[in-house]
Amino acid sequence: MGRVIGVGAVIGVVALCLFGLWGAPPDDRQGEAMRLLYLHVPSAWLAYFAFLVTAIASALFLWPRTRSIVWDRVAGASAELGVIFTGLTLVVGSLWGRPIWGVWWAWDARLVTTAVLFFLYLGYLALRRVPGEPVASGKRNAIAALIAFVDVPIVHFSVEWWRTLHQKATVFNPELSARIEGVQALTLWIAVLAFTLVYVYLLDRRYRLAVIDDALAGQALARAIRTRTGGNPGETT
Amino acid sequence: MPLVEFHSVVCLLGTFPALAGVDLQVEPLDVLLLEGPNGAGKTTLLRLMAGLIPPHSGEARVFGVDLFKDRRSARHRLALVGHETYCYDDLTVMENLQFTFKASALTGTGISEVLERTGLGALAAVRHAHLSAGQRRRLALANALVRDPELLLLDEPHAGLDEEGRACLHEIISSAPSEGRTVVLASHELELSRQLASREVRVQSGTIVDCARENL
Amino acid sequence: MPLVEFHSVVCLLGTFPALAGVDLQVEPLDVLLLEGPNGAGKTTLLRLMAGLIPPHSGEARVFGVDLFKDRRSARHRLALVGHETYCYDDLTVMENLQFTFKASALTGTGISEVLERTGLGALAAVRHAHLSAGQRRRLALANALVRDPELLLLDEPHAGLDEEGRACLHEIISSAPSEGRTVVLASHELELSRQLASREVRVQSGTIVDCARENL
Amino acid sequence: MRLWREASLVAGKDLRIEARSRIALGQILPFGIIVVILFAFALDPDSGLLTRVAPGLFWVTVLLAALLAVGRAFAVEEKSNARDGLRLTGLDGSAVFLGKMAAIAAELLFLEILLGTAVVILYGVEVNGLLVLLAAAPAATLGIASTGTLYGVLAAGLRSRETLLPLLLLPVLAPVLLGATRAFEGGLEGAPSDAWPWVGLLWIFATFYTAFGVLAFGTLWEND
Amino acid sequence: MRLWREASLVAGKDLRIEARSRIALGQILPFGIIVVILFAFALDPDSGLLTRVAPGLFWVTVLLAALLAVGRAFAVEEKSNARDGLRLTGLDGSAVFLGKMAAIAAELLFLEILLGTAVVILYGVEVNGLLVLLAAAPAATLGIASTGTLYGVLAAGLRSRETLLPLLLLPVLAPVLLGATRAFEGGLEGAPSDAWPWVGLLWIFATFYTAFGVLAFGTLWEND
Ligand code: HEM
Ligand SMILES: Nc1ncnc2c1ncn2[C@@H]1O[C@H](COP(=O)(O)OP(=O)(O)OP(=O)(O)O)[C@@H](O)[C@H]1O
Ligand SMILES: Nc1ncnc2c1ncn2[C@@H]1O[C@H](COP(=O)(O)OP(=O)(O)OP(=O)(O)O)[C@@H](O)[C@H]1O
Ligand SMILES: [Mg+2]
Ligand SMILES: [Mg+2]
Repeated sequence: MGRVIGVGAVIGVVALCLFGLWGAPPDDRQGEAMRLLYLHVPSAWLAYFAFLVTAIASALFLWPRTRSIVWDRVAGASAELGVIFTGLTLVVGSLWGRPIWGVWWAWDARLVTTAVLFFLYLGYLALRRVPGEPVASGKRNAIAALIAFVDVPIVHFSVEWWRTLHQKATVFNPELSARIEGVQALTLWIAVLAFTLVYVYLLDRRYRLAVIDDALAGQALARAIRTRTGGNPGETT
Repeated sequence: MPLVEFHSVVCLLGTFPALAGVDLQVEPLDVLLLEGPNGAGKTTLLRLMAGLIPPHSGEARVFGVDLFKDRRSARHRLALVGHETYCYDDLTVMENLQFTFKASALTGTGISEVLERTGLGALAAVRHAHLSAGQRRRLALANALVRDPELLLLDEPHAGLDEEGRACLHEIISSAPSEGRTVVLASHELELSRQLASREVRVQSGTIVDCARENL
Repeated sequence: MPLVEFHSVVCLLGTFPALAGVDLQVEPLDVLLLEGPNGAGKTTLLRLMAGLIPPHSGEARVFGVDLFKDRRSARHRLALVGHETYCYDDLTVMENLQFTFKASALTGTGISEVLERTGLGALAAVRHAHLSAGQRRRLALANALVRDPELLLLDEPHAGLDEEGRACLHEIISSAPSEGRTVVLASHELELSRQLASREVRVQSGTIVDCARENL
Repeated sequence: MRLWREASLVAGKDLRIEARSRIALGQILPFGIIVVILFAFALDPDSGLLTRVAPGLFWVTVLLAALLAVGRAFAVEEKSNARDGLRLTGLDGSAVFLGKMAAIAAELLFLEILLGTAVVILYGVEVNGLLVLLAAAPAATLGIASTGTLYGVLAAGLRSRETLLPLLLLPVLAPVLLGATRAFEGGLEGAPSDAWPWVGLLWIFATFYTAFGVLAFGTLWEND
Repeated sequence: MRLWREASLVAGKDLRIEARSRIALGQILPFGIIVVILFAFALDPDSGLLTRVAPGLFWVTVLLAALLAVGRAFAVEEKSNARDGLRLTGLDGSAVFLGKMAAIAAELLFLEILLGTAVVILYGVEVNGLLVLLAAAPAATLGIASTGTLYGVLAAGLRSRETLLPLLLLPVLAPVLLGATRAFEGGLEGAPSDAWPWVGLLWIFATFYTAFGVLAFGTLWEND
């Protein structure tokens, strides 16, 4: 299954390159720079999605009946990917801003809230690194993730709430009518699909890595217990 | 029903198994002495009983409450005297005791009696920050007693106490059964403690080596 | 010449006269035991000898240096084991000892020998933050010994030590005279300490009540 | 009922410690005033700029002061391990949250009044829509206090509390900072219609985080 | 000779603790970046204002980060009363001063480089006179580190260190803030002749406080 998704992801990325670089026509106003859209927008959306997954997994972890280490791992893995996608959004947006707005960065609500989102989840990942007993630290992480998620809708609606340099929602706007058409729209959807596949693939990988990490930690613990009860008065850490 | 029931309990501090499979039962009105070398896990065991740290695996019940599910609801029935006082530097001895008393939702004249018993009467108006080492130890004891616990956990209560203080402590522990209190006592003062204990177990390398020594 | 010479020394903590006129002399190679009730002023007296706090009035000399004029220059000849370890949480036992060693401008193989003597060998690579109460006490002792002081000030070194630790301590104190070390020891473990002490004085309410008890 | 009693007990204790150590009055307030002066210094005041940015600077300063106040509120619990003692009393986590939050909010409100006066005097600000300010400030304060308490306990007990706290707290409070600034700008310019939506946002934020704190604090409080 | 050996011992210890706990890198730096972002946001950026005030904001941020770093440098000494241990070793007060100061300065310089890069990118600043900046920054850093260490020890051991420190430190550092800001403004505008006198002032300040620290620290360090 993981392999299938991996192959799909590779195909998606190749298709995205073909369409993004040659298939889709340049924009009337922005010219070639507009092609950055096919990286910028899907990475932003996947960042949202990754954080949503983190939030849902965290809620499931907090809910006693569904509590399972699985959800903590998913939350962590997804948040890492979310941070990467947010970082990509920032970098690509910044690269895009240079030709279009003439600056790398502007103090625009969308940009700032996105940067805040980035740091918020960096903080969350820093918190996750603090060691602790699994359930206890899992709950702590989950609460931090739920708090952090509040920023996601703020990022999305920032263009509606503030007067921004950044353009308003073209696809998921309040009227829910997309203002992008033709090959450009098709390319965008291909991009979104490719990014989603990449996300799912990496999530799966990262999750397995977490499982292996935990198994290793379990083995290390068993060894530690053996050395401890083996009459070794000191400790080995 | 035993007050404390531990079966192969493992407890981690960081990644270190400070308790590596502990089996222990404490029956009501026991005075149990925990002895063992430095770093054996006595403090960890007491903090675990008090619900301050979570167990990692095994079975752990205090007052019949499973510590894996709920580390809070048994707490109002027990008190812990740890290595530190759990008091606020800027409050006086009296204010600290009053806060504990009210926070435990108690009423009555418990405080003055406890001050008497721990020999802190003269220090009621002194701020915690100004107390000497032994005075702090007494305050830690008072702060536990004021809650009138059914289970009293004492972690090296002798350390730093003068003779008078030890006498107070002796009185408190020896009258515990008649007051309906169960005591678990970790101590390196074996001569003094053995006089008081009804049972003694040895903690070593995170496990319990039962000496099955029974007093009385 | 006595190593420590105090004449009617008064020492204030805040506005409280923790020492209210102390007369005391410590001769070279003495093992002096300070005993007395909690809050008597033993800790204050030891910290004063180490030059950590200033005297208020009277006459105070350590190694012949007047503490009113200079509290620093006698320090490299003495070491204090206080209630706390004086160590850094993020450094290991070994690193902490090495720092003290180098900061005291010493060279040689002192550290491994001291680790041996205090039974800390197995813990050399453990961070200070992770030590248990008794392990910290040993580290505090090691941290003082590593400086190879002529005058060793011990503030309740027994507290929290297990039997093995007490044996180490016993060995260290009893071999002090032969190593050219003078010891001042404040302790509530009177039985253990009296075996070691060559002289004993009682501290009470900030003054010294000399018992003039001479061992040996 | 019990919740209120316990919360007021905790708040009372914190305020008594504060009254005795005089940290907020004696140190955080002067800190705030110095920061306000430094800003003025750094911004080179000749251009009438200061009046324009006064609301933003005021709230940034409040935020920095809040960091100190929250840090202090949890430093108090760390000394002598008082936190463990508090947990042992069996107090409800929600009560501890509400109590500590109330104490911090009280200190901050007090601070804002004095700091606000200082800003008005130093930056030469004219106050027009006082009503908006009076509606916005408590909401922002509650928002800051509730998130501060929540994150304070998240970071508490961790060795690096002092420095981790700002890192966690500031991003979450960005909306409060923005809302409060805009509300104050509207209020000062006498254009309350611009300001009221922001006041609403601030109250929503405060309510949300307080409720969330009441629910979540217990869990965090118990963790090691 | 001995002074340098001892100072480097102290600096080495502090940097090793820092390397192990990763406070400066992992937390103070993100804190600084967040403050930079918050400032920009609070100042409502559409007017090209930011580029103008960037030097001031940069240095205010460095100052706030320095407060954290100094606080941390002395918090380390407070735990387990390590400060008394350090005094007992008989280390020279001047050596302790130089060592701690060097460690703080090293951390701050590192921070300034990263933070400066962030400001250049985020505020869209154009750097013209790099030489001036390179001359001004170390001077300002040494000034901040030396006064920080000096006041850090003044506040250390007092119960309320965390909150007292900013109060003591910020007023003294106002000249540094002013000088560094003006020097950077000059440097950025490519008008170095305006900037050099300020750079000189910074170096004078740094030299003065370092010398003063070396002389005075011993006394402060010994007091209780
Ligand atoms: C650092 C700079 C930038 C950042 C942080 C940023 C951030 C974002 C984010 C987070 C989204 C997702 C919005 C949502 O769907 O809720 C987004 C979408 C978008 N961005 Fe940017 N952006 C940046 C620069 C730019 C530039 C320079 C342009 C083009 C001129 C641009 C054009 C777009 C477009 C067209 C969308 C899709 C809008 C929609 O369909 O809703 N962005 N950006
Ligand atoms: N975070 C940690 N990482 C690794 N080891 C730890 C950690 N915390 C504690 N330890 C170790 O776990 C053990 C815990 O000991 P504990 O404090 O329970 O001992 P104790 O029996 O109370 O000893 P003492 O008699 O000295 O008080 C010690 O050996 C200590 O070194
Ligand atoms: N700042 C202060 N203000 C008032 N009194 C103080 C202050 N600091 C300490 N004290 C008092 O001074 C005395 C100092 O006692 P010290 O710590 O020297 O006693 P000790 O003999 O070591 O006692 P213990 O055996 O309990 O360790 C105590 O009675 C304490 O209450
Ligand atoms: Mg212990
Ligand atoms: Mg003492």
